[in-house]
Amino acid sequence: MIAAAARELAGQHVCFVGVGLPNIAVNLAQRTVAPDLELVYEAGVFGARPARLPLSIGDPTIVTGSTAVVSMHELFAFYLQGGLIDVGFLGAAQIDRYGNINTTVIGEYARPRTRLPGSGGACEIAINARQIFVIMRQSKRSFVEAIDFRTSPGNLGGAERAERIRREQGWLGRGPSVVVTDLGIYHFDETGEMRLDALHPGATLEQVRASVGWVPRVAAELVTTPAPTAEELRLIRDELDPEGAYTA
Amino acid sequence: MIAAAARELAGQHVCFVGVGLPNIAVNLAQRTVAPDLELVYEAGVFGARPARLPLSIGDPTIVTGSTAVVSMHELFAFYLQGGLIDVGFLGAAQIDRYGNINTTVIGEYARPRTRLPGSGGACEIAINARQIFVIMRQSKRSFVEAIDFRTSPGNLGGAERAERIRREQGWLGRGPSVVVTDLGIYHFDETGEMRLDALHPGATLEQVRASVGWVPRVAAELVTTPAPTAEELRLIRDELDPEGAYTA
Amino acid sequence: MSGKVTTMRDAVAELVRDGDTVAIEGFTHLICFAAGHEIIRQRKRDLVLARLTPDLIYDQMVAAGVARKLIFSWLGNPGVGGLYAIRRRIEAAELGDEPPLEVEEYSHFGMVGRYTAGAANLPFYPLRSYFETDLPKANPLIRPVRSPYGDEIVYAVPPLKPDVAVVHAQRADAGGDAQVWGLLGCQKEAAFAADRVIVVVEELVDEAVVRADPNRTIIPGLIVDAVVVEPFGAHPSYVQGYYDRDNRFYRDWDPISRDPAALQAWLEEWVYGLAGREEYVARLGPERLAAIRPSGSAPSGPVDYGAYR
Amino acid sequence: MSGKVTTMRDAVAELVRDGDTVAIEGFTHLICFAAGHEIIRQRKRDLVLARLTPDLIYDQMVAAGVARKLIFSWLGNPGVGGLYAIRRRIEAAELGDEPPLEVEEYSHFGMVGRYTAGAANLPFYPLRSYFETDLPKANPLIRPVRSPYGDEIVYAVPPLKPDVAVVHAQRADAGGDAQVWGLLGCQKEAAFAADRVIVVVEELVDEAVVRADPNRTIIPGLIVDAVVVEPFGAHPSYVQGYYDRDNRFYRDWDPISRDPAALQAWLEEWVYGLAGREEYVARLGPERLAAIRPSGSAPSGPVDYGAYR
Repeated sequence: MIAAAARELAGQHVCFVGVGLPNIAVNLAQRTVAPDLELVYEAGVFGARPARLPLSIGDPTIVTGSTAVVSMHELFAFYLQGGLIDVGFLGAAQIDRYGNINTTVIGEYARPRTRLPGSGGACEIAINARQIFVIMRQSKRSFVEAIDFRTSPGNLGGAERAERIRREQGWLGRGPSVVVTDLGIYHFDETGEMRLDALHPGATLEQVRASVGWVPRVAAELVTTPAPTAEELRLIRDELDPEGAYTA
Repeated sequence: MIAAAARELAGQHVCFVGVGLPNIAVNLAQRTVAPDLELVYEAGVFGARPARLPLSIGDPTIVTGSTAVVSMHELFAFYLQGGLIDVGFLGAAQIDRYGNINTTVIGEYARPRTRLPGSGGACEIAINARQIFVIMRQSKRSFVEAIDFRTSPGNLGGAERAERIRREQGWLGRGPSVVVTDLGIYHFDETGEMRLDALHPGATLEQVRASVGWVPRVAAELVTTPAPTAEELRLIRDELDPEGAYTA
Repeated sequence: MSGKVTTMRDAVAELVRDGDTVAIEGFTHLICFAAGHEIIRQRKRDLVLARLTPDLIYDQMVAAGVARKLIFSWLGNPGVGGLYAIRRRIEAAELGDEPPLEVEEYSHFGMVGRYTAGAANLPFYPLRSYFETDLPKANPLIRPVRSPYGDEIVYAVPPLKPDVAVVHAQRADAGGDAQVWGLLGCQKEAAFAADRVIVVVEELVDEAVVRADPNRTIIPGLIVDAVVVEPFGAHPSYVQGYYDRDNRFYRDWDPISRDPAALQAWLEEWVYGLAGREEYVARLGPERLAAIRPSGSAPSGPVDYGAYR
Repeated sequence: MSGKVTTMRDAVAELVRDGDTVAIEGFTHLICFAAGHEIIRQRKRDLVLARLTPDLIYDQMVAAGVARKLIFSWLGNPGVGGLYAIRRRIEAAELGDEPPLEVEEYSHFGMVGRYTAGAANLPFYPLRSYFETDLPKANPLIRPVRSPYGDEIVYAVPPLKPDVAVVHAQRADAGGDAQVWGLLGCQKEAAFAADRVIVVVEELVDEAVVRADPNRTIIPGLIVDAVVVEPFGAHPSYVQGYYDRDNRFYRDWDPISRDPAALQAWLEEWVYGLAGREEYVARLGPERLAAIRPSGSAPSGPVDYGAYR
């Protein structure tokens, strides 16, 4: 899952790094398929070269040796809203078929069953980053027909409306382009809906169907994700996450 | 004139320094009556301690040894608009009896007889600094019944309207409080109009009346400005303006 | 510049009042736990706590009962999990008939914009966020505003002007001129927006040190009411160049936060039971402090401002 | 990061096009006269010149006929007097039947706000200025906007997105990561707002120098198209720590600017007649350069970012 997400970053240039799984995926990508990847941390760092994998996204290791450290105002206003971010990498608690994301509450907002972290920067990342990568584990509880709260807009009710609104409102973002889960890789088709394009080694279509709250579209030419290479595994296990904080 | 303007700064704390005569007056005040005066330069300096008198207001001597150097955005947004400036010190090409100031054009805006520098920061200084000191030479051409262009608002058409608008619009500034000229010192009375309160040594009421474009109000107890002290003159001539750029 | 140096106890006693809106800012970096603990110790009440990321410090403060409301944008223990003391005051099943903790919720840029508008005395701050989300419904203070140039709509957030802002910095002089390197977060904006400002530093330095490098000053003493010298005052958060983030503490917090009794015992041991940060640091012990020492030095190198006489 | 180092001639030839909106920013500090002169030499036409303070450089450029319009907030020779080449293109008596230079006029904060909105991709920037003045009448792009929180009105300015921004800096690496100390003006905002960015530096440094002090970086190479190494490229403006403002030059400009023939002769001698800045510096001569040397050094001192492995 982490290796697959990292590989999707090949060819990308400037990536906004989220807390959690995106953090390790992006750091793996910089060490493998995208050595020129510029890491942007919402904490106010451009061009980070973390010497170790930070647990949080505001670790001192992302500062030392970076290209530029700026205020959060500048980071959000000039880098993100100004349109310099190619890929915003987000996690999610719930996602729907159109890539709309909930990270706010499960249940009603006023009296939630589960209080989640909320937006952080996700809402403005979803709108202003040129494209959005999502990384999350999938289940009937996370891949749902209707999310309980829309924290970050995806393709709204479908591509047609989403594209019209992006155009009318002058959004720079084109919305979600990839979702990587523990079972496979999804891209978005012309209707704006998620489509399973690759299954990870060992995962089955049955598992996928049993962990999606709608009938998922599946690519005509469904492929199998190449297994993590020895080098990817070594980097993850020995260098990036020796204590298993992300991968245990 | 310069010494008189400097003395008016006694008791003030944070002063926004304008180009030209305000620059020398404020630097003199910091060396005499107001040693704790914090000089703020719109170029982005707080707590300047210029080792020499700068010709412009963006000289390297205002940076070295200062307390803080910030972007112009921060200077204008947080220091000025945020309400931290006690005194904004302005020059003027034309002023009316209510302290409204023109530094933009003489004649019509579209085809001016004389093109003046324009606002610079003066317009927002007039609105956001707690009070405004004006320093300028007076003549029938500069002290006029009606200014050709209102660059910086003073007491508008009188104190009543000015106070209402300041209250309604939430201005932090209370408007002009002192005008120092080559002939005397004016303050503003309860109607918002300029009143001559002191004549410089050697200046006469006749000279004043001959160089004001309206019938100027004169204080019942008109006093004579104390002559510049030997120390003030020494500071101006030897230290601040040895080449006579300001005082020739 | 007159001296403003005081103790944390006096600074909090004098400057933090019941009912105040308090912002202890710092984005992972420079979070002043020492000030939060002193506020708990002095049993302040009905505070409105503002922070982008409430982090462990507001979890502790909410658990201690100092807060009536939270203004925030991301509620979690970064890379670890939840802040359970706060969640217990929000989630339906935990609450029963108890009134919930009030929450007022934005995005990160929304919170930064709120402080910025507060600092700049603007009635609103416009940003490109919130379109087509449920956030403006959840928080009616997030409002659309039409551009005066064409029909474009953006969203706005209102100014936030805390009664008190606490800013932790590497160093300041006795007048409160504070300098920071590494992550800057939005402490500058929060401080300029606030009515009162407490600066807490690792080191008190001579004014000449500040004036030797004026571009590093993040806030001037002009807006500072108190300067507190409190080494390790940001632990378990960190101070660039001084000590590392204590990730072990963040991980260890998870089970404590989940268990109300464990949390109260922790507060007894580490907050109520101690006189202040000095005792806290002694209790951490030399091994723990050694573990968060940077692995080496990484000097910036000097630049020359030049003398101009 | 790939190298972007080139010559001023190539940078201007490739990146500045007739009709462009060009911002050579720098508030008294770091005004890149070298770029302005090269634009004159290459006889660019119909440029829209944006700067808070047009200063001598735009007086020279307007005199040379490169500009059709000026966007500004303060038009003068600071501490000396006027910019007469520009005034001759504005004042009625001088113009006769000639069409005037177009002008679009703001206040300083308005100009800063315009760049800020441009950099942040906002449709407008709100500020507390212009109330009860004639500026919104003179420039209808200054417009009122109502706060969505109550009835309060503030003014707004529209975004300014130059086609090209020129930023002079003390140092940058080959990728364009540029560092500045001393006055920052609004170069950062102008650069982020611009479509193309030329960075001009006193010194090219290794990337490691930049990365040793990331808080000093004002713009990242990410937004930079060309890096030009041009020592003394800001003369008669100055570079903090490198050379002083040449006030004599500013004073000497007054009679030249007043006299069209003298001004054209000056342009012949100092711009058209020279291949570039290197020849300009040689012509200034060692005495003149010695006169603008700082009177001493004023080192910042280093700070420690700490290594975290």
